[in-house]
Amino acid sequence: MATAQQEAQNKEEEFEPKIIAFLCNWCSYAAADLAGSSRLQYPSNIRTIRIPCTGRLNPLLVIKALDRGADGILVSGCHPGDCHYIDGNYYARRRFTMLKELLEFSGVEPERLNFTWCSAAEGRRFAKIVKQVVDRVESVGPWQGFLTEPGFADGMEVGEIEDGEFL
Amino acid sequence: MNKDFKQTIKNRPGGENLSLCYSCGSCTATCPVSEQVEDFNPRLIIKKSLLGFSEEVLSGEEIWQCIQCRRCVSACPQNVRFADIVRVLRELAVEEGHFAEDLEERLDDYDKEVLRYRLEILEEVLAGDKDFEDFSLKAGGD
Amino acid sequence: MPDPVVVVGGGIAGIQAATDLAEMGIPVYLIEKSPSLGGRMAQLDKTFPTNDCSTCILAPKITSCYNHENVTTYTMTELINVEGEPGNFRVRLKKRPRYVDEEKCTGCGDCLDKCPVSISDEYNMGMSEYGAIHKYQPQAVPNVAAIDASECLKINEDKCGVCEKICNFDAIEYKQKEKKFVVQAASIIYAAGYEGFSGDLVSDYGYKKHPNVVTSLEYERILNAAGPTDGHVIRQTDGEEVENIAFIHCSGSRDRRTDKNYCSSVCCTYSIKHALITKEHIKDVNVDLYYMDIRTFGKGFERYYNRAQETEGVNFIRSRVSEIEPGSNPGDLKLKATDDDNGYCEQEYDMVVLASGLEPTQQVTDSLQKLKVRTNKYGFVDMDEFNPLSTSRPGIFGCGVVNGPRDIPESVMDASGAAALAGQHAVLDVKDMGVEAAGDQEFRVTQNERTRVGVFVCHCGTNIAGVIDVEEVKEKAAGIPFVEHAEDVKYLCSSDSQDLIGERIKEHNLNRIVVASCTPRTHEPLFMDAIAEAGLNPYLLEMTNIRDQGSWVHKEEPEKATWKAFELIRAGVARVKNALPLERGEVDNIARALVVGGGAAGLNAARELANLGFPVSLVEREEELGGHATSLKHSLEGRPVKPHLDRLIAEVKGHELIDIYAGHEIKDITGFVGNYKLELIPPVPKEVRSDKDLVEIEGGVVIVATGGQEFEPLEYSYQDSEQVITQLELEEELSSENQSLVRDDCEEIYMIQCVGSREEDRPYCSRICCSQALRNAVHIKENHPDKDITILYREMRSYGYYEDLYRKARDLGINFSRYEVDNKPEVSRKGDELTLKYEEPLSGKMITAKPDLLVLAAAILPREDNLTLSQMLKTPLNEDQFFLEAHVKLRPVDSATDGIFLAGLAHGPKNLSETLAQSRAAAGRAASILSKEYLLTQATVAEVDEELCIACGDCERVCAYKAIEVNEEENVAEVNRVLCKGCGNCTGVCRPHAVDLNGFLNQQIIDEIETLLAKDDSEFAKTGGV
Amino acid sequence: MKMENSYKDLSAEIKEVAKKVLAEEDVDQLLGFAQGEFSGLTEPVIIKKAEQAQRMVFTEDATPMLSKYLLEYKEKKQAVVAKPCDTRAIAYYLSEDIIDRKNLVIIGINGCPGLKDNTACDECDTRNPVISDYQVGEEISSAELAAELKGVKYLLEDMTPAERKEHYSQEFARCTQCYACRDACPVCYCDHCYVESNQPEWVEEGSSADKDMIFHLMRTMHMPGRCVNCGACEMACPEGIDMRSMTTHLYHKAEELYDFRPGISPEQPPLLSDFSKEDSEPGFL
Repeated sequence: MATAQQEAQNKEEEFEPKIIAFLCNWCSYAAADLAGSSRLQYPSNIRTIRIPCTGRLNPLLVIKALDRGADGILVSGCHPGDCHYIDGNYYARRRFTMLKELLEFSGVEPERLNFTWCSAAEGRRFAKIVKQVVDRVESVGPWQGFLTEPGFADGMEVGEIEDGEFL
Repeated sequence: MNKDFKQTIKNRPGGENLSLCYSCGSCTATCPVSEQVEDFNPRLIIKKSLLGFSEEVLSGEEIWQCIQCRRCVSACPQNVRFADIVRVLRELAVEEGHFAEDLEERLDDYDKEVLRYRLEILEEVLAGDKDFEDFSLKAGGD
Repeated sequence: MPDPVVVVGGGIAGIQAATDLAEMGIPVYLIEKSPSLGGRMAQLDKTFPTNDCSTCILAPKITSCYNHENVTTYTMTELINVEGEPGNFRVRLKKRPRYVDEEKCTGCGDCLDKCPVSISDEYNMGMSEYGAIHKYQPQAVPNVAAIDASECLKINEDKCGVCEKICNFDAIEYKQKEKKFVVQAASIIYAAGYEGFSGDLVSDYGYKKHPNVVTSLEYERILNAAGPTDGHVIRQTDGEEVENIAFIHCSGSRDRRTDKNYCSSVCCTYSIKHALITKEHIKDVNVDLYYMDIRTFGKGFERYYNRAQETEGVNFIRSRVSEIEPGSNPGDLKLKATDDDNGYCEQEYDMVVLASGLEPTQQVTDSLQKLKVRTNKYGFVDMDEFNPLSTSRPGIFGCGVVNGPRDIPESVMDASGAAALAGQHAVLDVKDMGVEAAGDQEFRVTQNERTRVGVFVCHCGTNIAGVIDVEEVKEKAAGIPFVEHAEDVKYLCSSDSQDLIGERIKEHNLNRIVVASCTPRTHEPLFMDAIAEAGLNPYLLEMTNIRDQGSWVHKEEPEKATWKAFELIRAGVARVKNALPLERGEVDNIARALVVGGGAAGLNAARELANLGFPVSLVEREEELGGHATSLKHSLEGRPVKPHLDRLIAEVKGHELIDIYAGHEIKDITGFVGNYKLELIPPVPKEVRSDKDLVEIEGGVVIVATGGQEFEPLEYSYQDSEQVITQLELEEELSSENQSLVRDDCEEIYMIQCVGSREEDRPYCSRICCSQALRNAVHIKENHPDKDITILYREMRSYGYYEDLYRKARDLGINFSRYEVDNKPEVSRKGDELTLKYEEPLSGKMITAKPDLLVLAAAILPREDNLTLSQMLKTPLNEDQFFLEAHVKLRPVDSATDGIFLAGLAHGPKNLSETLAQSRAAAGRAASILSKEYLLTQATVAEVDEELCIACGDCERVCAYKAIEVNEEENVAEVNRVLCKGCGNCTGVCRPHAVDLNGFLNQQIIDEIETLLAKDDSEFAKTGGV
Repeated sequence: MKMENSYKDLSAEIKEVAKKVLAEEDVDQLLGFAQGEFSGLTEPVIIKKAEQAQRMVFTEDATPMLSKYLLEYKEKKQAVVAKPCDTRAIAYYLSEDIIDRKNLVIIGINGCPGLKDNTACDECDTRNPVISDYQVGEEISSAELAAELKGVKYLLEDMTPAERKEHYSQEFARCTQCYACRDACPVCYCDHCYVESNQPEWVEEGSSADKDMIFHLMRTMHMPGRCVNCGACEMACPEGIDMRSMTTHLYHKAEELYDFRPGISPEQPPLLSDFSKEDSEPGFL
């Protein structure tokens, strides 16, 4: 029991990143299952959300996940050309590229935004990817939000408004 | 160009399968002579015969270089039997007087050369550096 | 209910045949000799020419076939014999003991790693090992273990028995005996597949002697990420990554010495695939292909070949390899070959792959003979080219490689075609066939109820409970908002647990269910049925995967795994609380086929459908039926075409279920699967024609069989000389009485191949020209031995049995010379004297001839009006303007648009026999739709909120299925529920978020995200773990 | 000193063309700018009679995007005085087929001199109309344009991500989610905006700076392949927040990665409902 408490305490200190993984039903989710049936071990930090196709994933959902405090994101679909729905992942690729550009531009560390492909036969690759993603996220530490000091405007802005020309 | 050349060969015992050749090159690839003598190319000899270049084939030296080991015969996926075709070509060469005086002695030299090569192999084998497997000489024919 | 059909063989061909029949509403017994379905295709890594992942495309097909209500699968079962006659066969079967109870085993795999014995892994071609008790493959369907009796200690020496001790389902039955049983069947489809063979017997390739010489099937496993080397291309001898690799084509094929003179048809293209994928795996690897003729004759294969050659830097060497010897370094291999210029050459490699050919197993050939089915000299089914897929025994049909060398799409075509034929014996009563209408079952109305979630957590024996503290998870789950009832169960998948779920639903009046167990990919249908049984809408279920993606992958972190399981359940509750009761819509389906085109393809498709009992409307633009086939003298096997064509036309004309609209042009096509409408222009002269003359016909499906056309050559003096004709013209010539062109004074005949094909502006192979030229040449030579015939070709593509025709032609003394595309023969004409000059590449000789007749193998072109037709049908063409199939491998006769099927030259070049086979396939596929009284839409389809939609058209642009379109009048996007596949691509792109995807609503996903990231874990984190 | 047309010349030309259009084309109305009678400011006006055209002007304060006003009266046949950026917005409408070309008479401004205080104008890469029926002013040659753009950096381009994060933390602290940026944007024209939706609630209530940031990030993700970089959003912001930097960044990325510039032709399919199999995968695993 003591050890249990010990563990529990350590748990508070050490950083356990929370990673939201959006996996397409046909390839990447299947790969995750294969990793399981092959008993490959990977960190327990990912929380999978099953979607029919990466094309389903509206970029706003990723922003939402970060807003709610996800330390990292993983989006994985069928390899380009393998999409169960013909070409959904090609569209997704553009959306995510734009999303990644925007978020990184505004200061989100690239390590938190992980997009990749994984086929139903690549259980090993899936396990590898999860490890890799967890490492990447750990390397940049806990996610503190999009802003350095979220909260209400403090006094100093008032001055700015005064000498702004828009009044 | 001699259109009937192909047929002439096919009419002789041993030449029957000439036209079955689809030029895969197995004969040349397995031929110990080709391995040593650069211009000796059974695939090419057959092709030329099929095209009807009788003059060139019969007057040439190549047809006399074959040592009749018959590896080509066992290697051929279409049972063309080059070794036998060569014999037919030799007959025709003689009949058509392509057997020049000096050819005999040149062939002698050539045979000696082949003999030397064979002894060489034998020595290597006896010396234990290699065994026959490495030369994988095997009887051909079917 | 129609009579059942037995399908022998659970490979891709058997699976396709079974699925098509089942979809027609016919009960199917699917017989597979190995422990799981999938056959050869399941062993492949990728598939040509798209390099699709084989498992990815096959697995869903296997599962849906195995789960189909009309399919009964018998694994480890073989066919002993067959008595009776078509319509009433008695099929005797033998089921080998599996020593594992298929009902009880859940595939948990506990036993697998405990088995002390290790035997070579058949699935991995013996390159790895598994226990005496094992699963044939990781993703085995059925997902059940099997014991190899010959190796099992318990069975042989009554020792061990550890698997029995470990199994929590007491599924192990060492005492199991072989079962013999009989099933009644209307007809039988034989799809037993093939073995790969290497030419090792005859060519000195040292397979088995040199460990680094592998066969192509072994290489598939080596390339595969789930294979023995995890997809690393390394040598067995030293585990070194390969830097220099050779592929040997025709290893055993096209070889008289193996008694397999035929061409295996697939090796060229799969070797190119291997080359390309090897290049993907290893940067700057050197890849050499040794070949005799490159036979990339299939649809899209030539482009694949060009890509390998031109952009991927694969080296092609035109030579057979005579032998493989040990190389200078241990493990290396020395190849002896011939190169074009210098004759003998030798080259060393790290690894050599033998492109082994396709042959029927002796076992298959024997059992065919036992079935009194005539086999040909190669042991394949002996098939009448005018009646493909039928065997010599009525009521028994062959599909896949048992019919001869074939690739996957051809096998799939065979399968659907065989289904169309087999179905005709099953006496369908068209109306009561097919899936019964949806919504028969009334579900409880839950809309206005308070949300009451029931959570069921599965132990899966120790699979989950061994790592995750299931009781704790259950307790915590009970505390989650909205949760009315939480319970943990040892095995949720067992049938009594299903009942238990039902009872609890009634007891607690639950209206949402969360099942925390294994993967929804395999078990969702099971639990959906379970709650539907209890009167709850099956879409009010959420599954959370705490085994495959929980306990199995976090063995070392039980506490975290437990916590994760709880979080997933909590998120599942959040997600399911907003789930809507969904229903599959019903759409009326017009039980009539519309066949466009009255050539061989259209006629045959119409006949088969009518014979199945479906009314058909056949549209032909010409007054006469028959199409191109009318100008063919003889088939490629040399048999007259006319009698067979006449019989076909007579049958169609005489069939009471077929209406013929000859001389009718298509004006417009509207509608979608289930109800297409064709507007026809009757053969009324323009001036007198009025709109009321227009004919309108309706049907549930459309079969496109509009044929192709022959290329009109511009080169080789075709335009300005009588003596230069095309192969098709030659055929007409030969069929006409006065054969003016092949008169006696016509002594020298030349034929030039690839005229207009395989060129820059037409980079595809016309497929039939080589065999056609051979056939015509042989025909002439046999009747006029004196004539001197020469065929100038680039690659001789006499695939399959046509290789025998090639050999025969050579035997008859027909001359063959190659030419290079960048150095074409030159033809000039003085008066009526033709002069032909060409360079023979091997000898480098310039050869001049004065042919009396020059026959050109003109390319097969797509019809010019393909584009207009495709626009009317809203289904795309490929880059060569032939109709594009929905999937090159697994849906070769379906167009990209539901309910539209393709047959014959409209789909791509193919010969008469292949056309007949494909049109039967089209009929089979069409029947699987026509047999349904209603078409069921998917439940999880997109839905548009008209308030929000701004009609920007993004959804319409991204939808691959034309399932959502902007209604110009209403200015909103509208979803066609029949066509929607539920991919959600529209939902992903929609700017105002007006489109949402049922089952995956934005709100649901957001709730899931928010709950997964909720922070209130304080009390739970302190405890837990095991 | 830029070498484009003077406001004076342009105003004069516009008057003339406007009269011509109102006289010759059967348009219901013409959208342009005029000197406000009382305010004296440059205001958007709807002109229906040729004689009214006399009041028309084009000044450095002609900030509003008349292209957006077009959507208000879709069903009417309208003429519009269009800055080059307006013409791009219009081309974009046409690519999405939300307005009928037959209902439009576009008076495009060549060599646009730009607007006062609009930083977007300093980066402007489209100084002549991409689509028009009438044109005023001298075209500015691509050479001149190139010369002007030489070395011009776009907004916040030079900052590091970390600096931007700091910067945005300051900026968005001032945001009041008044949606002026959205309302001013010519390519934002949904009837119901996602921010006002509460089922699902994309942007949660509460006006803390990070929620404001979410609003802007999400808004920006509606923009790739649409934003024509006109700067209207920034100009409209009562708090002077430079949120344009986000859309502008994607504007340039789309060009760099996909060679895509929004609204350069009515035919081009929108960026995100199109793809190429060869699209790059920057930073994918």
